[in-house]
This record gives sequence, structure tokens and C-alpha cells, in this order.
Amino acid sequence: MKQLSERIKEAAFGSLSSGQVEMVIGWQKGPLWWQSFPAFITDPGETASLIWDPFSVSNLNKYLLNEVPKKKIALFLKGCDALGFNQLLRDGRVEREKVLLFGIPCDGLVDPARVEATGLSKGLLQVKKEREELVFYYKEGQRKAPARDFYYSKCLSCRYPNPVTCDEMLGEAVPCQPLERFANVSKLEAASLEERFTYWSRHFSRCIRCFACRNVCPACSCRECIFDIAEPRWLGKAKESGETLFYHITRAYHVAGRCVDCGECARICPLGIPLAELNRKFIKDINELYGEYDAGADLDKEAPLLTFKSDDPDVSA
Amino acid sequence: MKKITKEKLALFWELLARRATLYLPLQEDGVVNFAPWKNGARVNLRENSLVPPKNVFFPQAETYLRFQTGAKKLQLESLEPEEEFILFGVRPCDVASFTILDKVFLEEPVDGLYAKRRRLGTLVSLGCNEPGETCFCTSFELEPAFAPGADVMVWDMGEFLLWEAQSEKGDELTAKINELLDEAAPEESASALSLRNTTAAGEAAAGCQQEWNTAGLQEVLRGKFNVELWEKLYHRCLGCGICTYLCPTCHCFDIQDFSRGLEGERFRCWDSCMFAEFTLMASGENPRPTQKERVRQRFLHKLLYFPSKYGLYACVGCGRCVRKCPVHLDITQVMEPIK
Amino acid sequence: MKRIGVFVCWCGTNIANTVNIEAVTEAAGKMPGVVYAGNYKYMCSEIGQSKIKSAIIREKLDRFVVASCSPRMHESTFRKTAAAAGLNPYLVEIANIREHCSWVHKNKGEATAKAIALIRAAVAKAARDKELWATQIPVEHRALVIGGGIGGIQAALDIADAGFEVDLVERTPSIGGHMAQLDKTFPTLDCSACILTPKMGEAASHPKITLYTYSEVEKVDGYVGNFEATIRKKARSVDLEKCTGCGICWEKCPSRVKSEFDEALSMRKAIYIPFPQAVPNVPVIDRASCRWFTREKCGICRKTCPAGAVNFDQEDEVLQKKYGAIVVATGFDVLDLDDFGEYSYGKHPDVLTSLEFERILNSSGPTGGRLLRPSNQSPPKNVVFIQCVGSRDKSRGKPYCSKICCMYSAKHVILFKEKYPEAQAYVFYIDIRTAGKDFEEFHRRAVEEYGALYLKGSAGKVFPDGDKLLVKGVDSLSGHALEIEADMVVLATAIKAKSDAPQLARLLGISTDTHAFFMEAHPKLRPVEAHTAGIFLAGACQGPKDIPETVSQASGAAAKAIVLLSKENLLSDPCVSEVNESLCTGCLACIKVCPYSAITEKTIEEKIHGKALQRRVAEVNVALCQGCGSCTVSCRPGAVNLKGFTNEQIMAEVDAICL
Amino acid sequence: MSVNLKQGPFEPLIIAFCCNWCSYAGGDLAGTGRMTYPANVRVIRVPCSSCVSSNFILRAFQRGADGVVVAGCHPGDCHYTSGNYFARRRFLLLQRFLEFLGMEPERFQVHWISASEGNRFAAVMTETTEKIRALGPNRKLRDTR
Repeated sequence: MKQLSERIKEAAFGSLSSGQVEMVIGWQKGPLWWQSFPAFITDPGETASLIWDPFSVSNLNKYLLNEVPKKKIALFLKGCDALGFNQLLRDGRVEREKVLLFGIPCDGLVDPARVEATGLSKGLLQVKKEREELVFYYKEGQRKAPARDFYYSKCLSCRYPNPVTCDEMLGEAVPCQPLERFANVSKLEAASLEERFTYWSRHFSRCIRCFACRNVCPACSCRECIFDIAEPRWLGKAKESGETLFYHITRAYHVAGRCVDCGECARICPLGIPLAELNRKFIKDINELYGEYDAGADLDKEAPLLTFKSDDPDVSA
Repeated sequence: MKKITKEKLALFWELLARRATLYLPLQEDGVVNFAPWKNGARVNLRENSLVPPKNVFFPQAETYLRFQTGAKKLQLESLEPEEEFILFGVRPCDVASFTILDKVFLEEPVDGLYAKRRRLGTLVSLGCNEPGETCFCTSFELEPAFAPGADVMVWDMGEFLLWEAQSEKGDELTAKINELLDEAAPEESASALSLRNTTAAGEAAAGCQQEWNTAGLQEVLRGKFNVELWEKLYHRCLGCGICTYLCPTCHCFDIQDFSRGLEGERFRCWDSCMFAEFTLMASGENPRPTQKERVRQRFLHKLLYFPSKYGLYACVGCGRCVRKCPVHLDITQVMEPIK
Repeated sequence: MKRIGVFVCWCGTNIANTVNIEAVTEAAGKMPGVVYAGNYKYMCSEIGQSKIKSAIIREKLDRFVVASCSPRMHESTFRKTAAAAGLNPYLVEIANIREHCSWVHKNKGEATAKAIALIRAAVAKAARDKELWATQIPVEHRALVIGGGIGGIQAALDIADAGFEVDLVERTPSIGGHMAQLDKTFPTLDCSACILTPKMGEAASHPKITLYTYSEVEKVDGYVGNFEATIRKKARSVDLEKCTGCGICWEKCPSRVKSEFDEALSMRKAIYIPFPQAVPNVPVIDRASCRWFTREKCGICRKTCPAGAVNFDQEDEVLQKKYGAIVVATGFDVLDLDDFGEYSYGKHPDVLTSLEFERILNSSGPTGGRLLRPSNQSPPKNVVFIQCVGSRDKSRGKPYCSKICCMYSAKHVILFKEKYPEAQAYVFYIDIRTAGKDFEEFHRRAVEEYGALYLKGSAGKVFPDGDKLLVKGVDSLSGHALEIEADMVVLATAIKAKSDAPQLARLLGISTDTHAFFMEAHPKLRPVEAHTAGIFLAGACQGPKDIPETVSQASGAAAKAIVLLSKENLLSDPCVSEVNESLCTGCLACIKVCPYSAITEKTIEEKIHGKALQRRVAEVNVALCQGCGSCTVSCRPGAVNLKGFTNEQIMAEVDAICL
Repeated sequence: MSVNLKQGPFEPLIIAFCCNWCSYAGGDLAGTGRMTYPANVRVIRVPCSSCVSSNFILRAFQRGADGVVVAGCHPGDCHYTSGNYFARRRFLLLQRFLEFLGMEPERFQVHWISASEGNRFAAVMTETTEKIRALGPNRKLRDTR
């Protein structure tokens, strides 16, 4: 990981100082061990502050929507981010020639909650990855543990750890060994109707409508979102179960056939609502009904809701 | 000082819940939030809630008017809260947030709904034994294990909870549940004070926790409206409402109508200055056109405008934004470099 | 505030008997935005309409709702009423309280409550109606006629005579259709060929008509006034220009195949004209049976053709042409008798369908007009005609009446008896239907002059008995079981829609009924139009018909087409999609779902925070848009809206109807 | 409010979105043929089944509908040639999704009813009403206000 970190700094410095790009979007480190966040750098002299560590989870490509570069913007893409980038491209939200993409093969990132759950977080100063292990640094010394034990579950089921698109790859391809991603969906499908309703109502009842799940999503790129439009107002602002259901159904439905399964919605939800399972239900159904489709990867296929076959399965009456 | 042993807690909740609606930090799917206690609910007194308890006094959405049109005259019916409640387990930082909300809602013009809820509610605070990694209440001269604004102060001493009424309402509540309380021994009472001291010290000392010196912060900020820092900071903001909705002191709301034919109701609901629509006017004009103005507004409001008007910072150092901002654009990230 | 009027129609007793008109009117008067509510016996009548008009002026209504019959019936009527009173016609909404309410519900209380809900929805929608204006679209002054039977020929001639170019596309090598197969026609017994052939010739030589025989329509795009059709001219392998029709090629051709035209009762060659009077009189090579094409041997026709017209290398030609109107006249098929084993059809050569019998009667047919038993070439003495084979038969055939069988069977009886006056004709029938000019008289002649024995009842079984056929049946009038020794049995086989009619319907974007006949826009008032504007129907493709009906429908369709073609411009329906550019993200999902390619992308420039930016958005071509609204659903933020059915309107309807 | 305070035995409210060309016409034909079906069904006319947004369906449920039917031309017979093919995908996914969230799948139905199927229109509406009546009121998606 250290090597990658150096290559990121070099790539950023090179592209900025050569004038090839006017801004680099990468990650910087905050004061706490788990704080890595998006950084926007225009001065080549500041590129040394860029990092790559097990917490560089933020997807950088959605920031392209806000920026209007005269020349180009460089940014770093992990496997999941590259899928999101392709989706933005397909939706016409970014111009390929206005970006310089550096690919980062990524075998997984660390979920701070898993570190906390093991008690390792007490007094923790820094976490580094060395090969397949994490090294935890404390005032008093260090401890090691297998890295995969701490990865986000979304990383453990990742099917595209190596970016499917980029201008330059900054590391060696990593092996892809995904866990079954529909396990939870299948489990829910097997439950009874009432169990499912109870499950989702309980989760949805916590929703505070902060819209973080939408804002982070690379498939949610509308200039104005249907949920924000006041006339007509589709989504009311009351804390009503019906309204909340409308929000979650519609959010998931709007990304059906477009969701790249990056899992950011679920990761970012402050209230722990398993939003990615909603998206995955659509992915699973689409795969079963209309053939396998990976949004962001299958660029030669038409999006499943924008095409049809005359012998598609019927809506059971 | 009184005490209650932990074995009696289940009984205690039941007794309290019989007196009034009892809000407790309840855990569900790994998330702790204040909610009305029901038999079988999982009470978590170790962690602070994710959503701050402000939603008990200032609910996310609250209907206050029903109307009916159609007839010659518009018919209106006002609604206001009637239910007495006990809010148990509020951490001292969150208790302090009510002092801040009081400034907004209880000064003229008084907000009737909030005022009524403040009257109806009895506030039981639970002192912190151990400050969290992201806590910085001491920066605002608060004590992690002591809340002067609470009606009752409670400390978790392991085997038992110490209980001390601090107001008339606190005394009333104590009287009502006296059957379950025991008198604390003097050394037990004294242990509360030592807990107060150790936690305060602990927070200041712990490795990765920070204490900011807020002295003179207002003065520093006064000239910082147009500094380049905002340009740098705002970029990464996702524009979501996590920080505002999880902030115990954020109090902005919107007013909306819901109608069904000729009938309808008017309600107010939380709004967030992080949302583009927050300042969007009917004409299409938006005085805070980009996230930069929104981010700047939020932080300057907390650290400059609010204290200029009311004499205290609109932050209590609870650390929720530090923990939950997905891009770590929390108040600590602003305070440090701006100085 | 809007000023909405509500007009409740009694429709005589049709609505008033089931819906409490007074209660509905009173409730409507209290709905949001409604300033006037009234009712009348017949809103669509002159008086009713003038009541609306005067209310518009008196009450200063700025829009109104009529609660009456289906909008498919009178929406256009009331739009005209609005226009006559100076209101934009699109400020009118209809609440369907007849077809969807009074006619389908019995309980007056329930029907009244539902009528109120339907009106509430219409009022909510009307409140959000906006003035809409039609735009003009140019018309291509050329017609496409699909099908070269008598219907297609007549339509083509009428349109061409009116001065418009017509392309007549026929799938088989010659025009003429089923009528060319017939011997005589009822009820006048004039020779079918004698009246058809001149029409065929006229069509072929008409300066405004282009024939595309042995051709098929593959694709139709566009919309009324501006269709674009792809026509495949299948390779004939014979040069149309060079061929003189001398016939040497088909004389010499060594491959023999069953003749489709003769209903497989005779053989034709691999290079052939279907029948002697074929138009064009130019053969085609049936490549599936030609030795050159199957075995790369032979080539006799090419060698012997004096004109050098045979061209094995000819390829299919694909044309794309624009049309303003399309007439569909693709005719019918005869029911397949596989499920009717009891008649021994296909097992015994003397059991024939009526169409086969027709060919045998025909002087240019397989027997040269000599009526002999196919089994032994002897003259028949007794012939049994069985009616309704597959018609009026819900279980195995078609539930409908094929309409022409009663008459052609009478004709067959007469023609048979003309040839063999001593012989006997028996006719098994369910009912005899002779509604038509001179039809009953014709039928009586068969009975009275020619002594045909009509037996009401069914013929249950036909089986060979020695060199005869034994027909077992019941005379339901006498109740006697009958056994008739017959030399021939003729089955009046049901007419059915062309087997590929559904595919053609799909291609054209028109609909078919339960039996795959093309659907007319209205069974009574718009019988020659399809639902899709600019497409007209003629002949048996729309339902069983005889020749005069087909010809008159063809002329009707032609007249409708002429009305359309004679316009320079059409006024387009303004209920089309529009894009709110400020909401449009430019994802262009709408383009993908639009069936008419009516949406394109364009680049706009706008200022954001002082910077001039370019971005792409969707744009609707109002001439191409047909108003389906699929794009509106594909648009996540709702930037595309269908005028007349906006998101806001439908949402308001939902809210109101759920109250 | 009104919808929640209805007295008496449960009578379901069923909203049917019908395409103008086939199903609405089928409804008209049911009327012309004086076929009967329950008055619980209320029809909203739309140009095409592809014009029915999930927003409208969910809105109907929120506002008190106990069942929602979308009816369009038979696949292949769409007046606009392909609208119902898109609708078929959209609604099949939506229906399965609602079921995944614990909604009774019967509450949201899609039927293909042609202009000639007046009897089918009446039968579908009757059957749907009975099914929903048996299921009881929609409490899951409804607005409680």
C-alpha cells in the first residue's frame, strides 16, 4: 500500500505540474485513524499530502458533477469507482475527455466499525496495511491481524476489484474472490411476507431523510432530484411511514438497472439501514428475468429498463 | 443522594413508564436512539444515542394545525402536545444543547410547541463514565459527567445508579418512584464527584481526543467570511443532511401543508442548511448558490453568529458529526485550521 | 382561482336511472375550483351544448368538466363546444359516468358515490389543464395499399383517380386475390374473371399506380401524413421489363409443384404465372422448387427464353418510400380443417372445401370447368353441401358467422344443377342468412327452381362407402336421422383472418380483435379507419365480407385516404411530450423508450454562477411524437411531461379519486 | 380523516390505470355490453401503460387505495407499438420489489385487456375486488393521516 501511496503522489504531481490537469482529486488523512477523506488539490506543491490507506473509501468521481474544468481533472478510481464513473458517463454527466483517470486495484478497505467491535480501537493511532495484514499502531506498540477480517462486507463481495476503465493503472491487478452477494436478499426472499414487512419497517422507521444515500450514489446524478422538487411535491416531508416507503422504493427503483452495486448507500447511512439489499434485489431480479447485467461494466448492453424483448416474462396477474 | 441497584432497573422502567411516556436510549439493529420504552426493549446506557434527543422536544415532523376549506369560512383547529414524558439517559452534552435550543425557542417570540414540551418533560441526565473518541464537550466548558440543566442527574457506578434530583420537577419525580430508590451511603455519593473529575480529565487527556481552545474564537472568525479556507473545505461536502440532523443544536425547520381534498393539516419539519433547496426562493433565486456558501453558513452560524447573538456557541462537542460525516467535514476540521 | 364548470349528463335514462343526478350535481358544486354545476338530459345535443356555451359566458368559466359517456365517444364534441364558446378546447375534461359507471353498476348509491369520485378526479385534472395549440405537419401525397385483391385494387384505383400516387403491394406474383379464384359471383352469376380482369388491367396501366407484386411490406415507421415504409421486392428471377409473357419457359420447365391458385388440385411449374389472366403477366421462379436453385442444374427456362428475361442472379430489392396514408386490404384465409376429421376431408378426394369446388367449377380451373368426381372422373349424381364448417362453432372453429357461405352455397347448388339438371343437391344448414340485395330471391331460386333439398340440421359424419360417400345427419325439423349416399361433399369452410395478421398489425401499430381481424376505430362510426391515424381498412381483413361489401369499404377507405392526402398540412394533436430543460439532466433515457424516434438531443447554453456552460438536453419533435408518454416515466426527475396528461395532473387525479 | 374513518364493512378502493386504446376501450365495451363489476373500481385514463409511473401507483396506495391495477394492450398490440413491453419490465420489477418489502403482491396487478375484451375487463375488475376484499385494507403503504 505504501508503494501505491507513492505512485499516487507522483501521478498527482506529474499531471498537475505538467499542466495536463488543473485539479487532482485524491484522498487526505484526518487527525483520527479512520479519517481519510476526499482532497481537491490544484497546487503541485500540495500533492505530498495525498494518501492511500485502508480507509480511502470515498468515491471521488461524483465530485466531477460540481466541477467545471477548463482543461482536465485527474482523479483516482478504485474498482467500484470505475463502475460508477462509467455510469456517470452513460448518463451523460461527465465528459471522458475532461478527466484523467488513474486506476487503483483494490482488494478491500477497512470498516472502522469492525475494528471497534474487536476492541482494537482503544488508543489506536494509526492503521496500515502490509501485504495481507493490518498493523495497528498504539502509543505502547503495535498489533497485527489478517486484513480481510476487517473489510467492509461490500468489499468482500466485490466483483470488480480492478478498475474496468482508466487512463493509467497504478498497481498490479489484485485477485478477485467475491463472496456471494445475494445471500441476504435470498434469505429475505425466503422469509414470510410479514417477516419481510416487519424487517423493512423497522429499518425504515429509523430513516431521517438526510439523503446521504442518494447524494453519494453514482447512479443518482439528476440535476434536480424528484425528491427535492417542490411542484409537484412527490415526497412529503412528514415523518410518515408511507412517505419513507415512497422514498426508499423510488430511490431504489430509479437506480434499478443503473446501480453499480458499489454499496456506498448502505455504508454511508448513519442509521444502518441495509440499503444495498434493496438495490441488489433489483439486480438479482434483472439478472434472473432479463439476463445478467452489470451496470458500469457491460457497456455494450442496453440498460435493462430501456429495452425489452417481445418474449419477456409476463407480470404475473 | 439516592441510588438504585441495576437488578431493579426493569421494574424501574415499568414504574416510570406508568407515570408518563418514558424515552430511553434503545438499541435496535445495532443503533441506539431515544424512543418510548416498551416491555422487552433493549436499553443501552453505555452509548449515547445516534439521533440526538432534541427530537423529543422538537420532533422531526410535528403537526400543529388542522384545517378545512370548502365552507364559506376556513375552519381551523390547533394541536399541541399534551403528553407528559420522562427523558432518561440524556448525556450532559445533549442536556446543554437544550440550553441552546431554549435560547432560540423560548425567547420572544416564544415557540409554543417547544415550550409546552419543555414543560411536559422531565429530563434525567446520565453522566459519562468514559468519554468517546470523538467527544470534545470540555472545549465548550461542559462537564462530561455533570449536567446542571437536568432535572435529575444520574451516574452509572457499575452495580447501581446514583440518583440526584436537581430541580423541583426532579424532586417530584423522585417522590413518585421513591419506593425503588435507596439512600446512597456518603462514600457512594462522594464517588459521583470523583467520577465527574476523572471523566473530565480523561477526555482532555485521551490520546486521539482533542480539546479546542475556543477562547477568542469569535474574534478570529469575524474576519473569516471570505478567506480561501472555505474554498478548500467545501469541495468535499456531499450536501447531505447527516451533520444537521444528527446535531443536537441544529434547529432549522420548514413548514409544509398536507391536504386531502378540502381537509388538511400543517406541520413543521426539520430542514437542513446543507440542502440546496433550503434557501431556494420561489423566483428561482438562491442566495446560497453553491455548497461553499452553505458550508460556511453552517459553521459560522454555530461559532460566530449564534454566540454573537446569544452569548454561547451553538456546539456542545457531542462528536456526532465527527463520527458520522461521511467525508469528515466536521466542526473540528473547521475550527482548527480557521484559527 | 380557477372557474370550473361541471355539466352532468343524464344521457336520457342511461345515466339518470342508476346515478342520482341531483346528488352528483350538488356534490360537484362543492368541489375545489367549481363555480357552477348543472345537468341536462342530453349534454351532447344541440340544446345541451348551448347550455354549456351560455354557462361559460354567464359564469365566466375558464374550463369545464362534462360528466357523461366515454371520452372516446364525445370528448371531441365537447372540445368543439368549448372552442365555439371561445375557450381553448383542451380546457375540457370528461368524467365517464356512463360506460364506466351507470352501465356497469346496479346499486344506485354506489354508482352515485363512484360518479362523484370520477368527477372529482376530472375536476382536479381540469384545474391543471393548460391551453394547448395544435401544430401543423406536412402531408406526403402518396398512398400505400397493402394487398392486391379486389379491395386493394378498388382502393388503389379510387385514390389514383383522385390524382394521387398509389403504390399497391401484393405478396403473391399477381394481383387479383381470392376473387380471381372464383367462377361466378352471387347473386347475379356474372363471371368473376369477367368483372375482375378489367379492374386488374386498369390498375396495372393506371399512370398513378405502381404495382409491387411478389413484394412485402417489411417495416413501417412514421405517423399520419408521414409514414415511411420499407418494401421488399422479392427476386422474381425474371426481368419484368424484358418478359413478353410468351409462356415458353413454363412450358419447358421440368419441375412440377402443386398450384396454390388451384388449391392444390392441379400442378404448376417452378417458373410459373399463377393463373392465365395474371397481372403482371410475367412469371416468377419459385426458387424452392426450381432445379437450378436447388441443384444448380437445368436452366432450361433461361436457355429457351426468347427475350432473355430469365435472370437467376436477380436479388431482392428493398425500397424505402414515404406515404401520407396506408390502406390495408390483406384479405382472409380459409380455416384449416385438421380438427374436423368426421368429414373425411383430406382422406377422400371427393370431399372438398367450397373454394376447391369453386376451382373445379371454374372453366380455367384444374378440370377446365368440367364438374367430375375427383376420385374417378365420373359425373356426380348426388352432392351434399354442409354449411358452417368451423363457423358459429365455439369449440373447434370460430364463434362468428362467415357471412358469405349461405350465398355461395346457393350459387354452388345452381351451378351444379345447371350442369347436371337430373342430379340432386342436399344442403345441411343451421340457419340460412340472406340479408342482402337479391340474396333471398337467389336462395329461393336454388330451392324452388333447382330443387335443392335444404336440411336444417347437422351432418355428423361423412365416410366412404364403396365408391360413394355416406353422409349421416339429422333433420332437426322432422327429427329423423338421415343417411345420404353422396358422390361429392362440399364443406362451407369458415373464413378466418390471415395467419400473419397479428404480425402485420404490430408492424403498422394497429390492433386486432379476438380473432385477429384488424380493428376498426369505431364499429359504427369509423368502420374503415384503424385506431392509428392515417391507416385505413378495406375488405375481409377487418371481418368476413362479400365482394360488394369489400368494394364499398375499399372505396370508403379510399375516400378517407383522399381526404387526408388532399390536405397540404395536418393539425397535429397537441397532447405531446415536452421537455423542461432546466430539469433535464441529459441522460437521454427518453430517447431509448420512444417508439417514434421523436426525441433527439440538443446542446443548450446557460449561465451558472456567471459562467456560460453548455450541456445536452432532450428535445421532442412534436410532429413525430404520438403522445404515448413512455418517455415521461423513463425520466426520473420528471423533466419530460406529456401535455394533457402531465405528472401533476395524473397525481392530482389520483389524490382526488382516492378521497 | 375521511378515508380512515369510513364506517361499515370493509369495501376496498381499487384504482385502475387503463390505457386509452385497449383497456379503457375494453372498459367502455363492458359498459356497452352492460356487464357488471363492483363499483369499488375507479378508472384513470392514460394514453398508454408505459405512461404509468411508479409514482402514481405508490401515490394511490399512500392516499388510501387498497389495490392498484394497471391495464394495457396485450404485449405486441400496443397502440404505440412498444409501450407495454417497457411497462411489462417496469411493473414486473416493481411488483417483485413491493413483495420483497412485504407488500401483498395481489395489491398491485397488471393485466392486458384489449378493446374487444369487455367481458375480461369486467371479470378482472370483479376478481381483483374480491381478492383485495379478502386481503383487507392496505395498511402498509397508506398514509396514516
